[in-house]
Amino acid sequence: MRIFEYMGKELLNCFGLPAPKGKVVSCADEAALAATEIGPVVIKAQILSGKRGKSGGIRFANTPAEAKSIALELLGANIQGYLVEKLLVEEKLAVDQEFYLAVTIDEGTKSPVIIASNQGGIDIEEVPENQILRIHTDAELGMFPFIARNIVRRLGLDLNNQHRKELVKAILATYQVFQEKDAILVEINPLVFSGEKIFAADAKVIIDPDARFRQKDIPYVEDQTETEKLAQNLGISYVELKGDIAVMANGAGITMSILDMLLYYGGTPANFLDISGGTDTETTARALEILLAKKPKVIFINIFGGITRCDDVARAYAKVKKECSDIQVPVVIRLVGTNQDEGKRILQECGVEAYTDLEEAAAKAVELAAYAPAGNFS
Amino acid sequence: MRIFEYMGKELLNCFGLPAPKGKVVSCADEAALAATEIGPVVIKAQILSGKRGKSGGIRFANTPAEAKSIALELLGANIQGYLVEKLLVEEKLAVDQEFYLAVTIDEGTKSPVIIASNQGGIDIEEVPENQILRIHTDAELGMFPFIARNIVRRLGLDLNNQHRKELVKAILATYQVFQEKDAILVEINPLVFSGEKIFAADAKVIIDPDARFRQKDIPYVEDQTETEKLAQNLGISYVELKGDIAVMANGAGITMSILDMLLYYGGTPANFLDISGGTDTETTARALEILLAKKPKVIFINIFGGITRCDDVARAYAKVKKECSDIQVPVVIRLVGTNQDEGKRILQECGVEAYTDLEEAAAKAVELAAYAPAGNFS
Amino acid sequence: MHQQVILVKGKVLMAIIVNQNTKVIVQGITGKQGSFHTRQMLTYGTKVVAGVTPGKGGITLEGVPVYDTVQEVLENHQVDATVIFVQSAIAKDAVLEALEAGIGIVVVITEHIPVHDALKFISYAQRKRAILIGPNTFGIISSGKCKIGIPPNQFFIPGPVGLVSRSGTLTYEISEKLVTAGFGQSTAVGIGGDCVKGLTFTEILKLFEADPETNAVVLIGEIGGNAEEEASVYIKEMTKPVVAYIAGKSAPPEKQMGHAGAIIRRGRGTYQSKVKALSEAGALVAEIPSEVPAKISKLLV
Amino acid sequence: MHQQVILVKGKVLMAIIVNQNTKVIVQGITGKQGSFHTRQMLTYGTKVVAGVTPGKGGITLEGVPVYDTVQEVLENHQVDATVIFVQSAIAKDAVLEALEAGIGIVVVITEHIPVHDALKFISYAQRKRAILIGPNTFGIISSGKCKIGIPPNQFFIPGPVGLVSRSGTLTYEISEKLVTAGFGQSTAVGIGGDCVKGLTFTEILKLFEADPETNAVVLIGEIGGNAEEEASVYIKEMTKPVVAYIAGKSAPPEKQMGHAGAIIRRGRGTYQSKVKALSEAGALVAEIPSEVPAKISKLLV
Repeated sequence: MRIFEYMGKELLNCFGLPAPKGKVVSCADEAALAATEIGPVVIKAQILSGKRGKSGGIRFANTPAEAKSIALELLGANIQGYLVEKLLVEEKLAVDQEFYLAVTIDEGTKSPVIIASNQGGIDIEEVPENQILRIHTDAELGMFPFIARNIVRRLGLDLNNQHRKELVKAILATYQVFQEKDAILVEINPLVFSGEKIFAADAKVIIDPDARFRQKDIPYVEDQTETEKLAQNLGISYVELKGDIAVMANGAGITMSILDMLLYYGGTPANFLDISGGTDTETTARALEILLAKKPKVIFINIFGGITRCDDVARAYAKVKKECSDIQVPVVIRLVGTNQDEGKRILQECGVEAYTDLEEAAAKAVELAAYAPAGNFS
Repeated sequence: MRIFEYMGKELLNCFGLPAPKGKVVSCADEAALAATEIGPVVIKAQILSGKRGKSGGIRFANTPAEAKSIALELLGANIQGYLVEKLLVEEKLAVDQEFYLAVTIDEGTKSPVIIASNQGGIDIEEVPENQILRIHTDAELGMFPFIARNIVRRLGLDLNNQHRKELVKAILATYQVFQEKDAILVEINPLVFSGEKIFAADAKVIIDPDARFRQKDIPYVEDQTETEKLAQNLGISYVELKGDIAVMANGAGITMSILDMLLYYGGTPANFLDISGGTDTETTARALEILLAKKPKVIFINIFGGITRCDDVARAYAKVKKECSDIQVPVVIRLVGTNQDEGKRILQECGVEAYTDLEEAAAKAVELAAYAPAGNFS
Repeated sequence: MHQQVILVKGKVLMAIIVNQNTKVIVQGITGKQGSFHTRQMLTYGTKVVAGVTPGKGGITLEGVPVYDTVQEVLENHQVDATVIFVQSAIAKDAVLEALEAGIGIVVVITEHIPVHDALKFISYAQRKRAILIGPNTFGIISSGKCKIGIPPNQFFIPGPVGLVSRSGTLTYEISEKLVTAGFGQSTAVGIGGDCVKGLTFTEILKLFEADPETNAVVLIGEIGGNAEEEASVYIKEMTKPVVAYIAGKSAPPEKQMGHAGAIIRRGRGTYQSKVKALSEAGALVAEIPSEVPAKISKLLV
Repeated sequence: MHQQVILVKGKVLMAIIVNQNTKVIVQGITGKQGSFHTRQMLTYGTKVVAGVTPGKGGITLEGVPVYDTVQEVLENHQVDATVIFVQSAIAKDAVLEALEAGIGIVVVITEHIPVHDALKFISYAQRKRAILIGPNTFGIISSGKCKIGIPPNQFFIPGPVGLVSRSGTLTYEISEKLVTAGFGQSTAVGIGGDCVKGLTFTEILKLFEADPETNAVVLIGEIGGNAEEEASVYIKEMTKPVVAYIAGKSAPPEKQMGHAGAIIRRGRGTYQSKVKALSEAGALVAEIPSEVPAKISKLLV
């Protein structure tokens, strides 16, 4: 779960790494007031996307009047698909030096990794390999000041002691947010020296969604469409795509594979929907309604029964068919595994003949979509 | 640093193990008020000593009037050498079952150890070996619920699930106080079931004095005489004893050894004073004044110079001798090591001939004490 | 790594990690998943000797005695492996309980375990020199000998193909196609779907390379992470053929991990990168699942 | 444990833990204690190759180059051991820095280190298979070869007596008496005065037992703790004679640890318990320090 820049900065500040003086505002008058208090400011749209600068989401104002007019422009605007609801109005710092600093997880070494570079402020992917440090920590032992001192030294900079101490402090704070807040990424770009002090000029923090149960003080930040939210509430995974064949399957890997297969046969998937998180009849029926609401040309259902029972899914289909009085969209269903015979019988009663072979079913779905009337597809 | 029972209970409560309902009071009217609110109560003198029960420090009151009269009796009383300044007025629980639970450090295994017994409420040293559990934890890995569950199982009790969960919770809380608060001992005796709930009916918590710099929220609790405090402020170790030869030396081991030697030769030490924590002339002079103030029959100083310099100590003696116009008590000094010749020269100017052999000096101090006029010894 | 050699009536039998003598316990046996799959494992022939659910000790489930703690199980049974079905918030406690008690094989089925918890118990497993499979895995199944986990029983029959995968249902799908085409599996292992895992592709491939019952290996991967690229380094050295299938060719680029993730991966993680690495290492890459048995057939028949 | 065998010009030289070739660094070299004792160690002949004080890197102290980090030292010098003089609050960081960098011998002079910190770095040292001496120790001195720590130089000359102790000044006192009586020391080790320590009496005794340069051992203990009683178990097995002295016969009973401490110690820890255990194990127990050289004299002359 990605959180807003200002929230990430608050967390970092709790552990000793300050952000520039600033205020979060949600109306233009507040922005003007903040600029009155602070002086020349940078105004940053609080949206869950990087590269705001290139899309006009980061602006500078020298006077309260300027701040107000920029705020009026930004608030309510849509930047990179996100509605701007809040702005961070921050002191425009005199920047002496910029760094890149991040802590994340290296799946190769199965350990936390600190990434640092003295080439801050630019896209880190454009920084040459030899100017990027990667320091791994022991997952059990954690972080210590000596590790931060080693990083500072290896950054190879000619710093005075005060600056070194500030940088050590910043690294420790960043790691602590990572560790204490169950983050999977804490990224500060740039981390800046302004005079003798260090500041997090930006903050990208992603919290492990699986750890939210114990990070209740971090507010829930939404980054989903209405349909994705609906699916999440049902305990199932749903991602919207741009094609015309709606897909429902159980298991993330097989669902991904089905999307690939549809493309392989010349079709286009309308979504990714993995129902393995909730496989009873009721949940499956609700999931099916989500697909129907999107008005696809074809619905393709693949159930490989394990703990998911084929008859439950078949009953869900029967139920939705009855409730909607009829399902207009053609449905291709493939059932294998636990209670597959009972499932197929129920489907036959609804007039649907279930497939056994996955590729055959996928090819059929693509064929049906190709011949479906265009109007059905929203 | 031992803290008061009520402070230990507050810490335990923070981590999820409650104490019986209670109030800390420092006057009799407050005690009566607490009893009015709570009902029948137990009134416990808050002093830094165990075995309060046997010395009348734990009393029961059924009415506010009783509580008041007991409080009047206890407040200001001296129990086992401690002045009673505060009372803990606590609900008198209906006790269904009692346990002993402690977490401390096992120096043999170099790890934390949890000690538990289902024979609670009595002196644990009197409980048979085979009814005491000792479970060690990994110092790096720490505590986990499964360890607590193992302890509960091995206590071998026929408990219902609710009681087991309560006991697991109590063990986890006790360990957390030990871990998070830099305790060297957290001891609950008894830990009691009252109905479905568990309570810490007593709490003995000792905080590592070396960790006080990072446990600033735990109040400093004093357990020293005025002189011991004075010595502590000088950074030196001082313990009062009952004999008549005042001792100053550098190093805890050698100082202990000198006490033994004085006894060996028939003398009695008046104190333990280890100046190795602060060995400059000024501190040493102040330490010498502490000894003089106690009016011993003889002062015995042993300096084995290393980082402690013999000349510094000699100068301290010269300084005090001058300031006090004269030192009446005979002084036996033995100097060896760093700058010993300069030290001896300074002492000679003060009319003191320093010894080189420790045993010879110790024997001399005992001899002088035996022939000193009795009046000198307070 | 661990290669078990077992003598049964004078005959050497091999399998990777588990075999017909492996004694298994189920942590979280009384939950919905735990009890369902205990029944399935027993049906498959797995020697499930006990279960653990704190507070439920004393009962019997599917004929299997249930205990409150792992320690208590070990006082009463010989145990080689444990399978974890407990809910995600308490999974770390359960895994550490098993490791601390000295169990050498820990299979973590539970999904949605906080990754910081997984980092710690994986590190502790390494310290204890234990095999940890998962988390978020379907488990391990040595066909006809032992199943520890959740794969449906009917698609795993003895045969010459080793199978290693990041994904459950996709593995069953491919396994079924293999069985239909006449190829059983020696052992199938799920390394887990989370970003950090205990055993990796490479470690499993090494075991298959050394296993006399395995003649070819199927590797089922997904986009994201480095696992397939890292495995390719070892595949180059293997004498046994590898057929790979990678899911996610059409998936939109992952938004989440952004720059830092990219820095760690250095261009790896995409479908193209994985297929390139595997192909260059000599693996045959299937475009759709049904190509897998076809390629195996060419190699083994 | 660690027995170092070193070949110098074809001749085998032995010593316990350290010897004339041991290369030492000083962490906290620029502090009052660090700089004073660096000078003393250099005077004694110890090969002090570098020092570490964060923020002071680049300067030279007593001819010894100072660095900001241990890692940087290791890039420029060969290092066998480190001695820690940093203040107590940051001692854990310094010790872990040394251990993590792979230094095999860590001598922790610093006193007043929080015991929870000591527990953790001692455990980590065990994991890294490093020797940790202390904390709150005077260090280790192999007479005439190498001194790592703070004992005064003049009382340690080569000889047949191994010395192991919990206390600094008391050791110097006894060492001086031994030297006066004509007995030098092979090696003297302070195990540290705190309740948890890295190396224990027993581990040091084992090294002395195996050391051809040591003919007898002096053990200097104190009341409190179990260390002397535990050592007695091993002393029984030793072929070399042990003379012991225990300080604190007249000390008032310790108030602090109370019941739980008593439970851990089970009646051990008193002067009487220690003397009894040592005597029964065959050690000769001196009543006052001056009896130590007398007893050694009887044994060795």
